[in-house]
Amino acid sequence: MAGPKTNRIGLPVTDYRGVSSTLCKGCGHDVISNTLTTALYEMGVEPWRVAKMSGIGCSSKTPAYFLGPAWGFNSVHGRMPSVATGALLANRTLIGLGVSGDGDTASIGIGQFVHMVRRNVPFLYVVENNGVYGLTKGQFSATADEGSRLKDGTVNDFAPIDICTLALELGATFVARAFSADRKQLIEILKAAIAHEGFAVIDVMSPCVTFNNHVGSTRSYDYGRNHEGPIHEFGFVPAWDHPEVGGGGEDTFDVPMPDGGTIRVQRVGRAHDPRDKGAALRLLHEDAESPEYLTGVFYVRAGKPPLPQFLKMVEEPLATLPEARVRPTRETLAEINESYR
Amino acid sequence: MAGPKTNRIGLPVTDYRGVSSTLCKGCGHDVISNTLTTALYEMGVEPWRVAKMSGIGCSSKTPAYFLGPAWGFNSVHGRMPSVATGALLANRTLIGLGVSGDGDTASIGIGQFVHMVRRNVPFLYVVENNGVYGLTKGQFSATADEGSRLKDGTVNDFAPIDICTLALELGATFVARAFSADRKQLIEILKAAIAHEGFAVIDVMSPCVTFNNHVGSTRSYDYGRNHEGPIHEFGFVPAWDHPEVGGGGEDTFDVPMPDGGTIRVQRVGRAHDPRDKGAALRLLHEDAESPEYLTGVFYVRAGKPPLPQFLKMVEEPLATLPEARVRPTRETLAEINESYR
Amino acid sequence: MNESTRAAEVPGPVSVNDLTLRVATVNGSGSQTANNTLLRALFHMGLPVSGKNLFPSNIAGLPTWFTIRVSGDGYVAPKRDVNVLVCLNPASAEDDVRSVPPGSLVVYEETLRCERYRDDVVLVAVPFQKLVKEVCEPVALRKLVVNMIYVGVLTELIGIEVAEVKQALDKAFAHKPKALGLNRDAVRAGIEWVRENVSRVSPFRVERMARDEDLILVDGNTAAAVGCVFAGVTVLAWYPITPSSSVAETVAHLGERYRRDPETGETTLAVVQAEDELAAVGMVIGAAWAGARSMTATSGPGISLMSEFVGLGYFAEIPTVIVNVQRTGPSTGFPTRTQQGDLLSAANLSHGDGRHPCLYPSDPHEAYEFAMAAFDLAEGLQTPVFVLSDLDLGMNLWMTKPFEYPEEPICRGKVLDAEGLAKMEDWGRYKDVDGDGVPYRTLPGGADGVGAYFTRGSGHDAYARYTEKGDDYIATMQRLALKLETAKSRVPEPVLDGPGTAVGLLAFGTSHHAVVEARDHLRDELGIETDYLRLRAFPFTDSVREWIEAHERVYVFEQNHDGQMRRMLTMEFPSLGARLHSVLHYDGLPPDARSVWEPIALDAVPSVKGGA
Amino acid sequence: MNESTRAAEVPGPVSVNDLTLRVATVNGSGSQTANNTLLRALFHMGLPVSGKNLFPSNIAGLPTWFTIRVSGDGYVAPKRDVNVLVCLNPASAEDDVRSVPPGSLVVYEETLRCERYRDDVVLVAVPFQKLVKEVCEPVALRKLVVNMIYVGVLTELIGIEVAEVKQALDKAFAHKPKALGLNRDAVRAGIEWVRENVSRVSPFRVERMARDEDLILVDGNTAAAVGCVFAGVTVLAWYPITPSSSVAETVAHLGERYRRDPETGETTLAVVQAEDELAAVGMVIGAAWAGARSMTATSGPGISLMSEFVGLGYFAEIPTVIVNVQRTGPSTGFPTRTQQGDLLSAANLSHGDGRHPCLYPSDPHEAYEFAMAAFDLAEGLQTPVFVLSDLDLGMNLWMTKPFEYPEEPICRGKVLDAEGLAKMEDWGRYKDVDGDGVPYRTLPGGADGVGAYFTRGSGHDAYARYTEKGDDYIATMQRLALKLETAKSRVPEPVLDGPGTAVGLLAFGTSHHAVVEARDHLRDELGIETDYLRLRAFPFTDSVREWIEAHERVYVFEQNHDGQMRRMLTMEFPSLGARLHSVLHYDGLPPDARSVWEPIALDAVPSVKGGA
Ligand SMILES: Cc1ncc(C[n+]2csc(CCOP(=O)(O)OP(=O)(O)O)c2C)c(N)n1
Ligand SMILES: Cc1ncc(C[n+]2csc(CCOP(=O)(O)OP(=O)(O)O)c2C)c(N)n1
Ligand code: SF4
Ligand code: SF4
Ligand SMILES: [Mg+2]
Ligand SMILES: [Mg+2]
Repeated sequence: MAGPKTNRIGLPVTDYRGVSSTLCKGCGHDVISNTLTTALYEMGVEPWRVAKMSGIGCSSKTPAYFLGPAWGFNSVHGRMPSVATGALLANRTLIGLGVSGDGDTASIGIGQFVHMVRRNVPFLYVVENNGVYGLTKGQFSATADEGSRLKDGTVNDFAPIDICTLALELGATFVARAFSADRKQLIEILKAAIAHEGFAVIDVMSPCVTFNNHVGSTRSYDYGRNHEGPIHEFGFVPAWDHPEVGGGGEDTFDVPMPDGGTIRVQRVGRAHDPRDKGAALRLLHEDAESPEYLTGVFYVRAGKPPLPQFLKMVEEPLATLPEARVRPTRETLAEINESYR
Repeated sequence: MAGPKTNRIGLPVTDYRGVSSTLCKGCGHDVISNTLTTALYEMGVEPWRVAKMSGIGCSSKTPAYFLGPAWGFNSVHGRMPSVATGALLANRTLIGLGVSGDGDTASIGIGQFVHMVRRNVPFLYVVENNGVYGLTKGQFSATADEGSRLKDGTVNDFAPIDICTLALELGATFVARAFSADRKQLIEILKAAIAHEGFAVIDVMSPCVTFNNHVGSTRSYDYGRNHEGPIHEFGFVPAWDHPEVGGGGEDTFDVPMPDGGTIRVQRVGRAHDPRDKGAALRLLHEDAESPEYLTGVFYVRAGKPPLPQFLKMVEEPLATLPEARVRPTRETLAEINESYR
Repeated sequence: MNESTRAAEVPGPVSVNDLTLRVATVNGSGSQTANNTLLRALFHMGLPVSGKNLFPSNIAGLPTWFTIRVSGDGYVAPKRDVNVLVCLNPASAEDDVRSVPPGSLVVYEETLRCERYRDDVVLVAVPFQKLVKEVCEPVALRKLVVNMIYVGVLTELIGIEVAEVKQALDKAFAHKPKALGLNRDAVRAGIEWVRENVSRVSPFRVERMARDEDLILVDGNTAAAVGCVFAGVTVLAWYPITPSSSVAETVAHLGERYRRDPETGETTLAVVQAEDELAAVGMVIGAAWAGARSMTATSGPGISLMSEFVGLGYFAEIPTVIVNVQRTGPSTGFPTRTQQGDLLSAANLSHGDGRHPCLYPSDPHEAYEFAMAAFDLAEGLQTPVFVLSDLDLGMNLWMTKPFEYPEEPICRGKVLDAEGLAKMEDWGRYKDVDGDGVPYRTLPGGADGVGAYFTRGSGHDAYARYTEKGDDYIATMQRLALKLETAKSRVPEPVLDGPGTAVGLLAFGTSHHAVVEARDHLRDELGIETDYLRLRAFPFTDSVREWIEAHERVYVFEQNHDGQMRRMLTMEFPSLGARLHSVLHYDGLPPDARSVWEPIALDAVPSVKGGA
Repeated sequence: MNESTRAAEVPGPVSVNDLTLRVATVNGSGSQTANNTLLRALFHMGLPVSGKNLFPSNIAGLPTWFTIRVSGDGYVAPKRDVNVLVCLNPASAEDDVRSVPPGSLVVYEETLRCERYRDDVVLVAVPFQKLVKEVCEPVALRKLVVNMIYVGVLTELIGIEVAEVKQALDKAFAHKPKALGLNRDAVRAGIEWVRENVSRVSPFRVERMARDEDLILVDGNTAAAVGCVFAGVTVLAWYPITPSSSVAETVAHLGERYRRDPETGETTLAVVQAEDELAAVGMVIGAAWAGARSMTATSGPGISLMSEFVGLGYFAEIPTVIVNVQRTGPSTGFPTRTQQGDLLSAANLSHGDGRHPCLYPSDPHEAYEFAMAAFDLAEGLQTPVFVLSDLDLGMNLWMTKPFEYPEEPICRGKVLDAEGLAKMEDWGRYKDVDGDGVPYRTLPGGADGVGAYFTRGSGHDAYARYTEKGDDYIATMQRLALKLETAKSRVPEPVLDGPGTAVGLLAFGTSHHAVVEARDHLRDELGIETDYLRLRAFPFTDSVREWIEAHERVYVFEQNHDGQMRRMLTMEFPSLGARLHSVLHYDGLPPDARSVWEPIALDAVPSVKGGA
């Protein structure tokens, strides 16, 4: 009798699921959790190597809803970046994966976000962006579009913070945007981000069905469907599928990833080349003026050393180094004492 | 016998000075204090209408060193923006002027800075940027250039936060950069900023002679002198000098300011037009790649309503409204009670 | 009795005006309007009622319970035992049904088949889903409207006056005539279904009572918000956090309504939703410095984040009001459960020396009064003041006296205008002129060019000049301590009873309500007489000390694990520490009387026994 | 006696090995090396010395004083009266000169003309500026080198051994031969100038003493840093703040030297300068969660900002070490002055219930030991632990026992690897297996796919599952409280003396040193015998309670206004509150013995009088 279907490291998809969600039915965040499950399963990520981090919010609850056998840390509001930075320093062999909300990232958390980007912490940072604080019942967050409306008619007067532009400006080397309802694209983006080394951010429009899915919202499913503008069509070809250069044919171009995988972009429509930062910035600045909601991988660049490499840390986890490697010798102490005599 | 020389509101320059500085001799910050004294004097700003705000740091001490008869608030580290926002709401007739450091603004304070920009608080925000924490003895701040060196040889590994780019991205309507040793330009920029309505930020390279003025530093006087690249030559013509359009002749163009004054740009060299945001962003992005240190007014735009206007607040200071305007009537309370019966 | 109703041997006769009714639903299902309709109808029958909403920290889909207590004796603390249960949530139905005592009335959606679980209760199986189809055509609305059917069912079963239900509905749907119609129909359907299908009389019923007092039904957050608006708050900055958000939202809402000039559209109340609590408190500190009456509202994690700024407010002497609607901590804790857990943090907030006045309202009327008083207190003392409410007070509906219009004008404290300043000789921002520790301040922007000073959280002398001198520092610290002494004569006095016996009970805030009932129980059932002091503020007044001194044994009843109020009392009255004994309740739910009387009764105190 | 020296009637004979020497200069003038040379030379003469640097909160240009006390009796607390003064700062010269008692020795730059101010002291006018020109050609260096001239002058005047001065110089300039030469010349010039110009013998002199003990001279921040590095810290995140920065900087520095493999260039110590204290503590919490031995160092304002995260650490049970080098608060306060002012804040940090272990080192040796012990304690208890040092301990140089190499291996506490986990039945992250409240944890990333769990600051049960159940919460809170009980057997015991008399003195940290001297004074001069308990940790051990119980009157001496330690003791031992009396010192300077004995002597305690 055949066992359950497994992935390349021999695990069934159930190992990539979590406890059942307590979010509202139809919440965009649940779609993202499911997509993460699929992407992690298909990429054959070892669950027990993953540190799932989050802040506080509906979005921040979701790490409990996928990848059960991983290590989870639902920390405090807006401060996931620092906690994640510390965790990845303690054990650089961990695969850092964070889920945050737009309030958690762009309102209370923007300071830590900025500095995490600067430090190039090796981390996949997913923003589940619904333009509101879901968990506290629907107030505007700092990513809410100017002029968008709450259910009760309240209009947002302030310009939104654009997570992607900001990340690009600050030197992030993987910057993407997606729409939770476009699962197909999101899976490919997630896979590419998983293959990336260093900091990767994906800003995902993730409608809040309870507080921000009405007419007048710019984060509703309808708005997303009507305004999504993919900047390219692409797929991720993982390393073990042995992507050859040009393997996608003449109508594609390839962006190789450090893990051996490849982002393969179709030469149709805009066909944005994600290696071109200038073009990415131009796209984003145009986007800011237009109602179109651009999705895709704006920018990817390999080779920038992530934080542990910057600090020239040993390869092994600091967390479990034996005493001999962390406590200097008796002679060293004698030398130190001597210097104060 | 002639009295002392006075400005257009009849005050001597001594009214624009503060207590004597306790900063190191030669500190760039002192130059800025003096320049502020001059600019405020020449603009005829009423000292007692000014709220001088700051955080903590050598730079943040400086509000005590100019404009003695103004109201000062040296608050806590990195949080000047929130304190200033509150003060300007309490009394919108105050003229908000803040001095902060690069650590105060870009390290601990970047979150509040970002949100202050978004809210368009009517405030002139001067960053005295020396790339280090002066007051705590010279550690790198978040604006230190990648690869720059401390005196002891420590190299900065992280990309700097560019205050101007960030402010522009976030919708600031007055964005400028200066070099404290170039007093002439700084005065003009300060005057224009004072004339601006809404949030204005000036990022001023202000060398720390004690900790960051050595060879290898990118914030030293020498570095500044060798790398300064003004993006235009300009002057500010105040309203009471009745600037006529084209009054500067054919070799200039004018940018009118809401108070009736005018920024007059010479058509020489780069002659950047500060009304062109796209050009400003391009300049800044180019700058990021080049060692040149661009100075001048990158962007100015009038007409965006500052926060009190956004909130449709009464014109008078909330701080001193009489009871009748802030306590609803007995009838109103009865009505409220009735609604809970 | 028809098929829908099964009854076991139901003990005892019909009980009137003493019942606890619980509705078990799913959150996000819109049952709140139905529950409030019930509560309001009962309230308008002159019955003492209290309503407690127990909801999870999520938005929709998890079990929620709404519990109404009707107590002819006037008790408003919850009771552990429920006697009327409405089961609509399949997820919790079995547990819910198993939890009630024998003889209870259990109303349930028939498909839940609750008859499987109990045969010692009165079971009423109602075809809610069927009924709602009949009265509500729009399928999308049925989820909401079904709730009104149980309102109808209960109305008929336990004897709620239909006219009062109608009036409550009219109020709830005043501006939504279509919804009103639908909901009325649903109620009627519930009533009729009972009339047609249930013959048995419910063992628990209600009857109109005559109420002398003029009362309103309101939650504590709304009450505090009204207090703030009538205190003349001019700047509010806040960051959303359960259970405090509705304080700020209501202030903002009232501001739109009553503080915005209908003609010019201009407001005298600036409201900013800040990016976090550090910014929120920074804004109100800045605003207060510039002369606004400013406030913020938050809960536990927010209090922690406000710590640095509150120290600045203390040391630089900036008045502001912080409403802390406490929830179960530490850390994120239980965001939707109640606690009196930030007593120590609030009073001692920030590094270094310093203590902050705190007010402890125990019902909405006091939430209103204390919120208002907090502004005068803060400006009078020139220091941050906390109003410590909690989730139970803040988010539940309470019967309370109507808000009274303030008889005193707003008091801004020692604020000097140009004229006042001219009269002062040798004014110094931080000079103690009156011997009460409170200096005179000027407000930034005075247009006359005088009275400016420099504010800082670092060392400053009486003239607000920078200093690093030890003597200046000592003088400042002593003056600040003197202000706390001064505060004792300005904060609300405790409400006390006794000394009459050797045993005292001390409580505050929402812990009060369980104590009221517990004292009656101790006296009536156990023969234990107790005195009672209800604390209303920190710093503690001399009357608190004297009252404790007059008792051999004082039980401090509070809602936290650490006995924080007992600790605070011990710190302030070190020689009385031995008399103070903690009685604690800290499971996150509002305490019942038993939590109070049981430990006291169990505590074998000889003097009490002798007195019994 | 030549012109340079004027003497009044100098009372008394020459005093040996009992003097307080103060150098008044300008900060940023580079006098620190000179001062340390003096201190080190005196130290190497076997003399008990202490050095206190009093500096302003700015970088250069303001008055600074360095004070060395030499005490043949071994006292290291400062003394109020200075008897040897060096005046180099025009801004403070007059005040400085006027402040010394008659008979003092005053050395000054001749152009300051200090002879104008006093005629009852021994005045030595030195042409420092002239002399420096002669020995130091490079004009730019003169500002620095001039300081070594007073070293020479004092050496000759009070009898410091030249060989020891030379050795101290050699050490200071070991890697700067050119500077060494210049400075040597300057010292020699000072010595020679005295020989040629001053005939009068100084009224205060020093002579070599035999020291039994092997001592080192080091500041507390360095000592704490060494302790952290030998504790095996693996992640340090910090944000600069006076006076704590040098803890982190020294850890980083030692890390570069001793924890980076010279061959591979790889380090086992990750150091991040965070963007603020919120981020710093967040990083160390994250690191500790993932299994690092992590730490941060900060001071007052930083403690306030760490509040929310420390609550998370407490509730989610994450071990980390926070070194708090206290400075004068509240708010920004006096950043360059000392205080024991964060006792309450640290122990009670964060909203909600919860208390945190705190260690109180009183000298560098203990700073080293406690910093090291803090890691084992934190990991042993799985909770954040504070090391409460202060500016006086942290930034001044102290004679102390050399650091002892830890005899015990690093103890990571209850950490399970795959094997350990396999042995545990039914493991739960938050299950109390051993009855001590401390559960077993696994470390993220275990490569075997077992032992993963979900950490959160919201409600969780014994298996780390999300919960909103009251019972789960109560169980957790009680277990956390039990951990604090467990901590009592793991923290350093107090050092105590007595019970012998009815009067006890209780102190901790740097307050200790003044008490040592005060007790001798009370006994020898006033006939008052006192017992003494030096507290070393919170939670307080039973021995503290017993010792207090054995005394009628206990003076708690501490450096803050509010009597925070007395308050903490009162909270923990409510029945003993009446015995505790505050003796306070809080002007920002390290306390002297008089601050202790004077109030006690003035306090007319009958029992004490009787015993005298
Ligand atoms: C310090 C602090 N402040 C406020 C809160 C309350 N709070 C919880 S979640 C949240 C906002 C969440 O918004 P977002 O990050 O956008 O997540 P969403 O719920 O929309 O997915 C807030 C304000 C908190 N938990 N902690
Ligand atoms: C909360 C807090 N953390 C740390 C400090 C210590 N501190 C004072 S000033 C300063 C940095 C100042 O740097 P910057 O803003 O660049 O000003 P500069 O001194 O360079 O002008 C720091 C870290 C503090 N005062 N408060
Ligand atoms: S409230 Fe909004 S964000 Fe939260 S779970 Fe519901 S739909 Fe999702
Ligand atoms: S340390 Fe640097 S920034 Fe501070 S006053 Fe001196 S020169 Fe200026
Ligand atoms: Mg959101
Ligand atoms: Mg700086």
